[in-house]
Amino acid sequence: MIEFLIYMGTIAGIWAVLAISLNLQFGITGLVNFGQVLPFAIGAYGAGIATRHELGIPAGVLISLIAAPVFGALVVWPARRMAQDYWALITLGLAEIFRLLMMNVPALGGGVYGLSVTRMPGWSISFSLTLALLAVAYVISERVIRSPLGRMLNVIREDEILASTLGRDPFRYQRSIVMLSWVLAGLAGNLYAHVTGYVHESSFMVIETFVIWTAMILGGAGRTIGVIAGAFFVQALTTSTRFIAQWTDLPSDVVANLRLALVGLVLVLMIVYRPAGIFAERRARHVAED
Amino acid sequence: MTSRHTTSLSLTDVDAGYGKVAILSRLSFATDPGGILTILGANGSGKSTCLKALMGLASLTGGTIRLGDEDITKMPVHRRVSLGLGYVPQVDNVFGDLSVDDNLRMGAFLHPQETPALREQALELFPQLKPHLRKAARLLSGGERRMLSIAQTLMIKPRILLMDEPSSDLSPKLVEEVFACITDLRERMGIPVLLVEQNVTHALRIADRVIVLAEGSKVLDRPTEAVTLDELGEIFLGRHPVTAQQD
Amino acid sequence: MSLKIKNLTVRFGGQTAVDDVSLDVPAGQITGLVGPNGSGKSTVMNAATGVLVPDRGSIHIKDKLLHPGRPGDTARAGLGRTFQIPRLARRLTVFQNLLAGARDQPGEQLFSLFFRPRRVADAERSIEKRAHAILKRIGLAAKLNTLAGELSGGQQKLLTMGMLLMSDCKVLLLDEPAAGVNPALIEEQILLLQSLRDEGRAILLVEHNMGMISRLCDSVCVLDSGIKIAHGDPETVQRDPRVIASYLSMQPEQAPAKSQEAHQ
Amino acid sequence: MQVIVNSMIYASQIAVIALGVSMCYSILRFTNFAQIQYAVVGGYLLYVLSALLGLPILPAAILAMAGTGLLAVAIDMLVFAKMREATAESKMIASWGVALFIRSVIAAIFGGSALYIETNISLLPLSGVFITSLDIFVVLASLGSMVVLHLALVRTRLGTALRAMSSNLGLSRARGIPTETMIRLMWFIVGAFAAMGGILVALQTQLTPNMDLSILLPVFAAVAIGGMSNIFGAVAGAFLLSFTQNVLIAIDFGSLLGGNPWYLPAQFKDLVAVTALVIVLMANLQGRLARWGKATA
Amino acid sequence: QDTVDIGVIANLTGSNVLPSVNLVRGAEAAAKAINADGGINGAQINLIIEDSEYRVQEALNAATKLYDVDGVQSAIMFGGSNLMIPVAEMARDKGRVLINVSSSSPTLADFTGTLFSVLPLDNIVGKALGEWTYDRGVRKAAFVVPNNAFGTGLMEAAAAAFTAKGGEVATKVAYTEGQPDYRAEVQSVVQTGPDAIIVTGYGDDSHKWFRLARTLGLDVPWYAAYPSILSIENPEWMDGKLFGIDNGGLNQGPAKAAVEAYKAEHGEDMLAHYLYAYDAIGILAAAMKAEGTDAADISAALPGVVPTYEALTGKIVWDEKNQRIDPPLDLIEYKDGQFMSMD
Ligand SMILES: Nc1ncnc2c1ncn2[C@@H]1O[C@H](COP(=O)(O)OP(=O)(O)OP(=O)(O)O)[C@@H](O)[C@H]1O
Ligand SMILES: Nc1ncnc2c1ncn2[C@@H]1O[C@H](COP(=O)(O)OP(=O)(O)OP(=O)(O)O)[C@@H](O)[C@H]1O
Ligand SMILES: CC(C)C[C@H](N)C(=O)O
Ligand SMILES: [Mg+2]
Ligand SMILES: [Mg+2]
Repeated sequence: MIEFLIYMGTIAGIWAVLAISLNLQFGITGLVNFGQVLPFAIGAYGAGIATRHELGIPAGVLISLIAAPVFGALVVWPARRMAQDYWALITLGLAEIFRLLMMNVPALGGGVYGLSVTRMPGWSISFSLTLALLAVAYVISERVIRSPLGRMLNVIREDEILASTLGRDPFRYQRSIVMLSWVLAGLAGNLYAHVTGYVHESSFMVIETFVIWTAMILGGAGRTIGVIAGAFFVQALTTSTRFIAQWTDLPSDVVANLRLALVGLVLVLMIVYRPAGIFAERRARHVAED
Repeated sequence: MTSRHTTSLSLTDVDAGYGKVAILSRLSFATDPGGILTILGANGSGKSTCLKALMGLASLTGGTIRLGDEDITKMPVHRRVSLGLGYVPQVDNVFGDLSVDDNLRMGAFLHPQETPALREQALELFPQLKPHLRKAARLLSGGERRMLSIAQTLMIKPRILLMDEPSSDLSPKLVEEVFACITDLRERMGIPVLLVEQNVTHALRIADRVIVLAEGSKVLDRPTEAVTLDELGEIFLGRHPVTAQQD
Repeated sequence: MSLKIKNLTVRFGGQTAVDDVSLDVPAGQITGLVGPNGSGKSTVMNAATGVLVPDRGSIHIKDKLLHPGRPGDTARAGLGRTFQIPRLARRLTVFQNLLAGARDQPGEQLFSLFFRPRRVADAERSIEKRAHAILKRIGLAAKLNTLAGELSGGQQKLLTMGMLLMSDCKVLLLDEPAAGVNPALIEEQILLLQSLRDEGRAILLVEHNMGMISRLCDSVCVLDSGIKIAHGDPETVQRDPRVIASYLSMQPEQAPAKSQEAHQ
Repeated sequence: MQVIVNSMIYASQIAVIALGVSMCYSILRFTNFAQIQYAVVGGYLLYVLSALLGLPILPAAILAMAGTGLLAVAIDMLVFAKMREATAESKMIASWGVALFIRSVIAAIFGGSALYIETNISLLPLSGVFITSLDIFVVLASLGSMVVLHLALVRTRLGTALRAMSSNLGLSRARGIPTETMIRLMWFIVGAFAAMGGILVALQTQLTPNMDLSILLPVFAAVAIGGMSNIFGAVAGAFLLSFTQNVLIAIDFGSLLGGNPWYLPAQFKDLVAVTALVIVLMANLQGRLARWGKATA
Repeated sequence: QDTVDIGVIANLTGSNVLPSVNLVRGAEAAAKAINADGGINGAQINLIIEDSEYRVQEALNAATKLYDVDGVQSAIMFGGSNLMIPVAEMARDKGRVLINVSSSSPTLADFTGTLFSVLPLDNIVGKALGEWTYDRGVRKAAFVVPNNAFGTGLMEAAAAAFTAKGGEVATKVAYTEGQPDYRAEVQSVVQTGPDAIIVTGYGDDSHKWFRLARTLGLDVPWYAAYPSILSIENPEWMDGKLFGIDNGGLNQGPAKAAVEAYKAEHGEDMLAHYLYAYDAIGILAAAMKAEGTDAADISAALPGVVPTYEALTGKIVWDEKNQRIDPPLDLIEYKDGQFMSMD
């Protein structure tokens, strides 16, 4: 059981890093990214490609570390001239393009057979590494949110024209936050590949992006602690329902569907009763001067 | 001219605000039938909130609102409108994504049959809007928006008018016209007006009665004849402690 | 620093909103811009600040030509403005909005944020100090932790003014700063603008409050349907029959008086 | 020619659903994933009414549309009405949850595998072009419904009121528009339209509980290309998307370039389509399409 | 100890649900038969069934739950290679047994000792299919498969065998699974004018293919790997047009009885996955009876018990990596609404 919990913690932790990364883009800066799975996939394939060419784990990490923000800088480019709704669809599209490329060009990502990756020996190591990455992500995220940078990103989220009449170039801010958060997501992807020992395009479908979104919104967009809680909540919800499902006597496929129905129901109830998330964004407080 | 309507809008001990934030506390007053009542007060004193509460657009936590004999405290907004409450909001006062023409049509939503006639009347009052009929309202200039909003409200065929700073953003010439129109409505049809204004001199010129709000409470309520500018200045500048000066 | 607008023309579809307008906004002076509703005042301001790309004409600050359509560049060149319909970060507090108004903050750079925390903290402290001072001047001291979106209409106007003050810009463009602001605070605004002028800033003021225009402006430019119809000192302009006909209409004294005694 | 026919057919199927998504977006300002699930519900209702209860297709389809419309209204009352003030993203996630719930319930009732609705299809005797009577029906039905919806939205007072609500909800109440009733009405229309799309897809292909996931991308792509809240744009987008997909794998690039026949491998179809979508978005074509939509309206 | 837990991982939701449902039913039938027969040295088999949602992450969650929480020593799994490989990695690390009842990626041969396959990897069937199709007189064939490891692996093997004999490949279509419409793909096959189509794929998609082929007038024979997993769209149209290679023995003996019993009980045709799952549970039980119920015991016993096990899918022969080779193959034709052996 304890191993199981450690494993669940590892996965939730990785998802939490992704949610933090998404939160920096959306919750703080207002960039609607529907392709958050892209930096994750880039990171994972970084590990896969390194293993395939026998470059070693550090080289793989380096690939992810560099490739993710570079892609980020390219992907954010269209945001310069475009309403947020469109950027959302562009990121969604680019994530799909990347996945379909990996699927259909075996020379790149192993095609439909995927790539094997050196697997981490034992859950406790992957768990510790995950916690370390999560801690780094937490610190970075908090530092950004509680700084003048975070404040200006918030202004950009509210009104880009306002930000530019205040003398800022919103695009430069968006670019640097995308690059920063994609580094985090890329590292999470790399770690994930080493945890599962295998990368395959089917792990990076659009639906995974929605898992990350759900975690962020459910936990409370805008707050680091909130999105971490959201990630753990979602993971707990999807796995705990497996235990509930075991108690019934119905045919197994009906049970499996009812389990997902329950997940959907809980999700809806949570969001209806806490639309701002488990931990809603807090407003900054300053003390009055007298 | 005699007033054909004797409608009066009254608040009794109203507490209102936004969600859990309380803004107005135990506010009571009533409009005189066929009279112009102006509400003055510093920025943030609760004037707009008061109008919103009357319309059902703010949350009411206590007190009652009556229109004539009818208790409308819990009535949904659109029903109040059909009873004749016409409201010109201070901000967000047009349908930005709709064309000016569609905005006007929506003003007459409750009177589909009379839409063309009402639209003609509105455009007569504000001919400046004519060249912009096909333009999305969000592209209008500040003053043009205000005109559109007032026009829209008049198309409701209100039996009582709630106007939140109708004169701001308007040129001096248009301010005169709008105020003339307000007095005219009152004279011709006996429509009572509740007027929120920062333009104190103008407001006092047409109002029959003045109410001053401070921090959500009524601090003065008198016929216009009994109010002096100096006294108002003092209240606005906060030079003397704000005490309840009921008459 | 001064602002020069040369031969500005802006068209929206078939409508010429601004028609070949040139305007000087010299340093140390307040220049008024008035005209009927829809005459193109805000449009001049939008073109000058790069929010809008003009069809013709050029904008110069201190004789340097600005690129059209780049509000960021314009703002960095030292130009600050307010909007007629206030633009604010609605889900940020009043105080945060003010802080965001300040320019060139080291804490906005990722590098200094993580590697020069001391510098960031120092800068932040001095900005906060200025913000507190400004907060008092605009009468919002009690509202510092209120969300900007939850301010009343007039308070939002005041806050945008405050943000502009935080920016410490040399050229200020104000679009109807007094609309919706209560008389007492208008007095305060007048004093404020006077002191800004005396510091040598160039100010362009769009306002329908003629009292304010008369008291503040060194010169006034009048637009009608996008065309400049008069230019001169406030008194002359207000006596110009064309201005009276299109903009001022009857003088207050001639207005049908009801309860005249109220404002004696 | 065949390519155009194919594109038309596929486009009509997704356009009807895309229409609902864009209507929902333009009025309630959020991306409603449940919308596509309503299409699936419509398909299953048709299955129940026609295949199980033996009703003729046409009345069954009308009943299925009405039923789905009512379901959409019910879900609004249970879920979305409680979160009118919430952010668009919260509503989006809620709609995701709703979709997951409905999908799973359908699967629990009907099983996860495909169901088929039998129709009498005949190949029309046209030389060189393959087209069936069902294809003609599908194209006409979707075109017809789009025109009706468009007229209803643009030419009527209720349509304008719906647009007014999306622009400024508070003000529309203050103008006497009964907003809650109107929203219900909109959900009914939108649900019924989704059902129509689902029915067309079901007649042409098959029903599976998770078919929403596979039509999700083309539907959103169509909506995006056409401009999120422009109804005819969505239709134009659907056509453009389906045309790109079909043309690209039908062109004999090899012969064109003077070599052996060479076609783009089918597995690149999606890749190419998504790439085209992204390019279109980046080239800001959606604005142009939207205008085109207005001009032809 | 009176029960023995065995895990079953299948995608009961998501796409391709029907094969999984068959698989679960096969496993349940096997467990029931063994339990009725006295169980495993007295202990009853208890199946714990987990859903993989056809998603990698959920498959991993399911497997971790089975191995770590329920403590199963062995599990059988249905899923594409993309789901199977990470689970196989996990099983190897934990030293537990995993029986592959569906995947075909060659990588699966790398988990010797923890991963055992009860079905032949698809290169074997593919090769036989390609050769047979040529022998039946087809000279120009179009290939239509789902774009996954199973489909493309099979296609490559079949195409290589077919061209080696001198056949011409008209076109190769690897379509995305679960699309609502394959009109464009079918059209592109029509354009190349093949003599026959070499095909594989799951029921829902094949149904759409057949229907479109019929309405668009594509009138050539189909040669399928595992025809029994396809879903026939229109029996009259298909009559005499579908041939294929399937597992030996489906039409006789115990397998035939199972097929008929299944039809009687569930009112629909059985898919081969039922039989593979049945066999998977069968060999696990045999191994446990022989050596014991620990993973190590099972792993050690399996290669020994398999050669003598009476499988529904014909005799099981493993290579040194515990992958199935030399499967008995049946040549099948679809006639009068059913699949018939052609010998
Ligand atoms: N983006 C736009 N698109 C189309 N027309 C516009 C746009 N912006 C302004 N206009 C039109 O240009 C004219 C000038 O507008 P502008 O906002 O400059 O007026 P203004 O002088 O500021 O008026 P006010 O005193 O009412 O604020 C108006 O008729 C307005 O409708
Ligand atoms: N949406 C809101 N949520 C919370 N508080 C609000 C909201 N709108 C206004 N307030 C607060 O309510 C108080 C009264 O606002 P109101 O708009 O009624 O003022 P007002 O008298 O109309 O001022 P002004 O003259 O500036 O328009 C203000 O302190 C303001 O901060
Ligand atoms: C036909 C089946 C028994 C095997 C096939 N490889 C599958 O994945 O389903
Ligand atoms: Mg107000
Ligand atoms: Mg203006």
